Amino acid sequence: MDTSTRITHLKWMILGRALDDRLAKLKAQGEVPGSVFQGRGQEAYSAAGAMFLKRGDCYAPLIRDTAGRLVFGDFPLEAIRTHIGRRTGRMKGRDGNIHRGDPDLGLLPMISHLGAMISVVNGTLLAKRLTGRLADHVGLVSIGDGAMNTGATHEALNQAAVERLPLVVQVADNQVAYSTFSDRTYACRDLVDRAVGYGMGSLTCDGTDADACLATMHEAIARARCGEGPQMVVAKLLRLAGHGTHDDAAYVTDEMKSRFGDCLQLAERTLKVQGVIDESGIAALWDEARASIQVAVTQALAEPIPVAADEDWCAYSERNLTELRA
Amino acid sequence: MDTSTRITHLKWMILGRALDDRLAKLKAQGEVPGSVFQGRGQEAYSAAGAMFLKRGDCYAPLIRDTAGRLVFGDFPLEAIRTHIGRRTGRMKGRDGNIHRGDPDLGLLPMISHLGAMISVVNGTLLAKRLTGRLADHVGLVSIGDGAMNTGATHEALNQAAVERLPLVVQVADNQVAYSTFSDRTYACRDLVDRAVGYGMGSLTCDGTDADACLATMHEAIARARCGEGPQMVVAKLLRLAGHGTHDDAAYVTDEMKSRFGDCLQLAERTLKVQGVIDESGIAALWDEARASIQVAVTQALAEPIPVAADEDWCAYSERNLTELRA
Amino acid sequence: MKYLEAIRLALGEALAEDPRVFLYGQDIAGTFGGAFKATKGLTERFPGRVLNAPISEDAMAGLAVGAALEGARPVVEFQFGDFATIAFNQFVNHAATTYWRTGRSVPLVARLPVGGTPGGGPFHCQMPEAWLSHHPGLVVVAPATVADAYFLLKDAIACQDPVMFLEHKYLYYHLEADFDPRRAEHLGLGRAAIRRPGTDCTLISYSGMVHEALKAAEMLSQQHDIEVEVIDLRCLRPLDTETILASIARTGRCVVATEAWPFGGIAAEVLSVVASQGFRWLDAPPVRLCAEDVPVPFHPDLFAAHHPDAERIADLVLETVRF
Amino acid sequence: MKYLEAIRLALGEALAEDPRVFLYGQDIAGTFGGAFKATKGLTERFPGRVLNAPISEDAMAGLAVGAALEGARPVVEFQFGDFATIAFNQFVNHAATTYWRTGRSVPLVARLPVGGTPGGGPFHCQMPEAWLSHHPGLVVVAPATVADAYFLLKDAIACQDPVMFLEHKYLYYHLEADFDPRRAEHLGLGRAAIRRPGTDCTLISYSGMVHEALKAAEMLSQQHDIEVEVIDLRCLRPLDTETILASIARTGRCVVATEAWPFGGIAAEVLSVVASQGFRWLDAPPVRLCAEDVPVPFHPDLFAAHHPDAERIADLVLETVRF
Ligand SMILES: Cc1ncc(C[n+]2csc(CCOP(=O)(O)OP(=O)(O)O)c2C)c(N)n1
Ligand SMILES: Cc1ncc(C[n+]2csc(CCOP(=O)(O)OP(=O)(O)O)c2C)c(N)n1
Ligand SMILES: [Mg+2]
Ligand SMILES: [Mg+2]
Repeated sequence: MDTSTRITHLKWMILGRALDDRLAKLKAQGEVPGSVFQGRGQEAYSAAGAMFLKRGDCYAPLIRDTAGRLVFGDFPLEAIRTHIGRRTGRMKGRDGNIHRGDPDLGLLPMISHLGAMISVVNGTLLAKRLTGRLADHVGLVSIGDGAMNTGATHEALNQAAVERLPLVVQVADNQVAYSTFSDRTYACRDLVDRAVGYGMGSLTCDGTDADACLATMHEAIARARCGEGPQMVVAKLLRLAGHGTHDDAAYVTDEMKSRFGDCLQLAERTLKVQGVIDESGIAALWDEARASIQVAVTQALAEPIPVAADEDWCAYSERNLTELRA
Repeated sequence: MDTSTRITHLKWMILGRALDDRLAKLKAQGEVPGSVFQGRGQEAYSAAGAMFLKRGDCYAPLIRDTAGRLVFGDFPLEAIRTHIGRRTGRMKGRDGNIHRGDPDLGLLPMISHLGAMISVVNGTLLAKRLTGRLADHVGLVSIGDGAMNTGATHEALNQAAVERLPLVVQVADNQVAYSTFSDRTYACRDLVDRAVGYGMGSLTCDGTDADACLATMHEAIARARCGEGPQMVVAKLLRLAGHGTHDDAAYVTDEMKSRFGDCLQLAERTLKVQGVIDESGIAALWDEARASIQVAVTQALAEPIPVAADEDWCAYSERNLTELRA
Repeated sequence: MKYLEAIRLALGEALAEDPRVFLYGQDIAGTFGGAFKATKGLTERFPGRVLNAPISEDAMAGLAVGAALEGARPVVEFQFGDFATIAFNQFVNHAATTYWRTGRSVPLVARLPVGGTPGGGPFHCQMPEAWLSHHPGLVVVAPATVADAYFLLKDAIACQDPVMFLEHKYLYYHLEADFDPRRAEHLGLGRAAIRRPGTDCTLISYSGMVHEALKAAEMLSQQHDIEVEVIDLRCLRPLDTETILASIARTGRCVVATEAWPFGGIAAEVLSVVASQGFRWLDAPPVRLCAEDVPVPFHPDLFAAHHPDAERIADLVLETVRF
Repeated sequence: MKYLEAIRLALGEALAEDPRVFLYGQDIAGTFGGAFKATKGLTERFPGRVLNAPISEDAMAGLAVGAALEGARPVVEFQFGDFATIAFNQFVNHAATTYWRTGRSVPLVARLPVGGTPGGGPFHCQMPEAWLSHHPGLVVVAPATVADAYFLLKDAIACQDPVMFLEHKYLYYHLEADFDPRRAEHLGLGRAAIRRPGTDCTLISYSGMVHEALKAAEMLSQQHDIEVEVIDLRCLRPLDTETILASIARTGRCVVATEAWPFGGIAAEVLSVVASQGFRWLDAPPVRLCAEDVPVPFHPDLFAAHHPDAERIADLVLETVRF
């Protein structure tokens, strides 16, 4: 990858990490009503996927994709608003934290049921194809090792393969599903072994190696764009945080920790060693990230909360349908 | 396989075919209220699986397993009763046709939702293991090419692999799911390519070749019995009937028909050519099968139908729970 | 025209009128045209817009959500409504919540063949409306007539919100009516219809059971001079409580007859509305007649006893009128 | 003892008393002991009998059906009741139908953490009882007290039929009571409890909402001299209509308060029973107060407005009493 892509990648990783850290702090400060989930250790992989998307593509991130979301068009203010439940922003305090999204942007707002987003991405792609707007657009969907075992995931991956949709499924095998280790989650050698069973292309990479993530996601998305059908990418890495901030992850063993580095520290070191950026350049990225987040925090905290009396408590968009209710 | 096993296999195939034919005739005669599904063309494979089961094993057949069911302990009278809805027999006219089963025997009564039986077989195996009764018992479950794509199937196959249960999943890839050809059902080269993604052992065979079916199912079940974990067997064959008797299967092309023989005709020919059995021996098997079925038909038709006034219309087994209902 | 033909007509017109519409479901494409033949002939007329789905109900529903978000108008056929259990999550947690959570509508239609036929048994006869209508956000429609099969399906496809469209399997071939779509009158989505006016009792039903209700009303009129007002709900969610309550205000009595199980079903919802909002008008207890509270039986005799019929409906109305 | 501790105690005792019992669910094993810690310490005490499941709710439920058929007593934990949508099919079409279809019982227990907590949002706060109780065959239980959390869970595990055991997440840590299992009295499965006797109005609820109902009753007694009879349903399916109707016969008035959505919910079922079978005793319309009819909101202020509380319950009772 060229230097500017690598530096941009680092910038997004840093912004993702800084935002997650700030959200955790807001949680500790009592500002966040719900949970805070972090992508710590997964920023390189997450950001790399979204970096090769373009306007008109569709992206369905999950709980560890703060970085990827930011790349695709989410921004710190929206992330913070949604966590602290302001009525500004897309979700208006009705839904929170990682459920945010913007369908107009192609950024799908996830539901919690794991695996449910994949077939929805399929639907956006099929609709584009049927109405002649597919061109070389793709859909990218994120999934964890645990969620690979839901029925929804299976049905959707097979569906994408049968329809030969330009779907890229980005699997983050981070060794755990909440507290459950992979050996209680799947019994195959590597989750990438599932690709052949769907008739999908496949790629793997070291999820802690930023350059490998960039190259691999670039390749996968390029393949999907040029009509090679759905692609599965599997990266191994380690979740470097609790499942949420409420979880101390005491179950993660030292042995596991010894096997995986922090993608962000590794990337900073590599880029420094290679002379791509120096210490002060990195410090500037951090300062910039923190500063922009601080601005967003200040603004978000000042924004109004939702007011129950203003709600019309109606789940239908066709208002005429509800007028009949007595 | 030894001669007697091969002849026994042929006997069950013939009984299965004859029973299916008789059920279709009963349907044409207006005796069967619901649908009749047939295993025509799949008898060799179906019977072969059940032949290597023993008392205490668990078997979950599907709609094309008339032959396998008979091997495992279903009998023509029960099959006919259930189709024509007599109150005798296990289902008492409450449920019909291929939904019959006998949990006391380990013969699970299927529900219609495809894929739902696999995790249930897992449950019987796990329960046996936890209570120290597993020994070398196995579970055998039947599934079609279409049903391989349900979420239920995926979750259950992965579950069996994670628990390393002695499950054998017998996949009949009969080229169609109702009217839908395999290319709209899956996109992998062969469904057996899914085994590696679960971390299961796998085997394939020509589902029209009786001897191959015997050898392959024998091997798969032996592996499961001796602790090698779950096994997937995939056979290619063709459904030689409509989806049910209501379906003329006009969509099945001549090309498809030209690629697959009738397992039963093939078996008869092979055994004759090899001198294992002669024409009259085969005729005797058919006569015996038809005679036993005729006895069963006569008896079943004479049996009483359910009487609505005798029903207590209660879905709970704990009767005290319902006494409270006003 | 038969009920099934009205559905096919509506699908064909929707495909012709709106390029955003496409059909997706098991075995619906090609010359086969679906388990019940609702889409027969449509693949030839609209190539590439009638697609066979794998046996993957969750993914079928999910795909429809995504396509709807992308501006298409997906119409998904389930082979039997009983299999919508597999898609339950996508329907109630995804399709139903997206508008409220994000402000974006999800205009999809799921066509569900429902209801009992003798010999269908426990897994091919169910009525899924109770569990599709509890969560807020889904429109649930259940046409009882040929005209409604046509008009309500067109309305459903035009609706911005996700619609569960319940087609009664028994009516597919057994219900036939003279019907000219350009002439027939039609009530919109969300409105109940008074199928027969009356003054002595309000009898509420929907889907296949409407025809038993009408038979019961005719019997009562002939044999007992009792004039029953028969309401066909048409749309179960939202419920047209206005029409229901106005009728109760006139008759003072209410019987609800459905083919579904009683517990927490549409009948329970109607009775609650009637009891809580129509109490002052009631001259007798509002009551329901539903299916027996066990799975749908296979044998036709048990099936017949399991389902309400005109006679038993008439008995209950009589009891209510004589209260 | 806390509500959660009562559940843990019951699980531990069941494991100790009956070798057929085992636990299966996501993240329940080891030192972690489950998302809510209900199984903490049990793996150490009962090695091999507390098993982590993959994220596969359908297969979790299916495995329980099979294990129950094989003579075991599976207790399956769902991480959130909201995810039981994925297992819906195995519950209602497999667990619930097997006894009626085959004569073989399916004694499984599914533990479902349900109900709202501020900030939980649309997918971690739902009440699933409406769609788990419509199909015949499941027992649905919703303990509101520490003693019931213990006794009903023991009863559920002993029950021959499949039991959906709804544990209120908010009560896990917020409800605490002096409780000695050897001394406490206990009503069996299927019976409602009168938590506070009264003569002016019957107020019916279950699960977390019972505590708001009791608060409302206290307020009404103090401020208005109105004595409300508070019924805790405990068991939603089957419903103890006897206790409900006997109370209505005494008070002549009925209010139902639940945390669930209104349409076709338990409140609708209770109102139908009361209206159809208790009509002669009613002096006022029987009414319900349920959650607002949209997904459960994330923000605590919206959440508070979405859920009924003691004040609003009291207002509705007052209106009913003054009718
Ligand atoms: C269907 C379903 N079941 C359970 C959960 C609860 N849950 C939320 S995250 C999680 C673990 C997910 O693990 P994985 O897919 O590996 O993603 P990771 O958290 O490791 O990124 C679980 C069990 C859920 N959201 N959906
Ligand atoms: C979940 C579900 N969806 C749809 C159906 C309706 N259905 C019954 S059999 C069948 C085709 C099955 O195809 P396959 O699995 O290949 O088995 P085969 O009939 O070829 O033996 C379908 C779609 C069903 N039973 N279950
Ligand atoms: Mg993980
Ligand atoms: Mg097939």
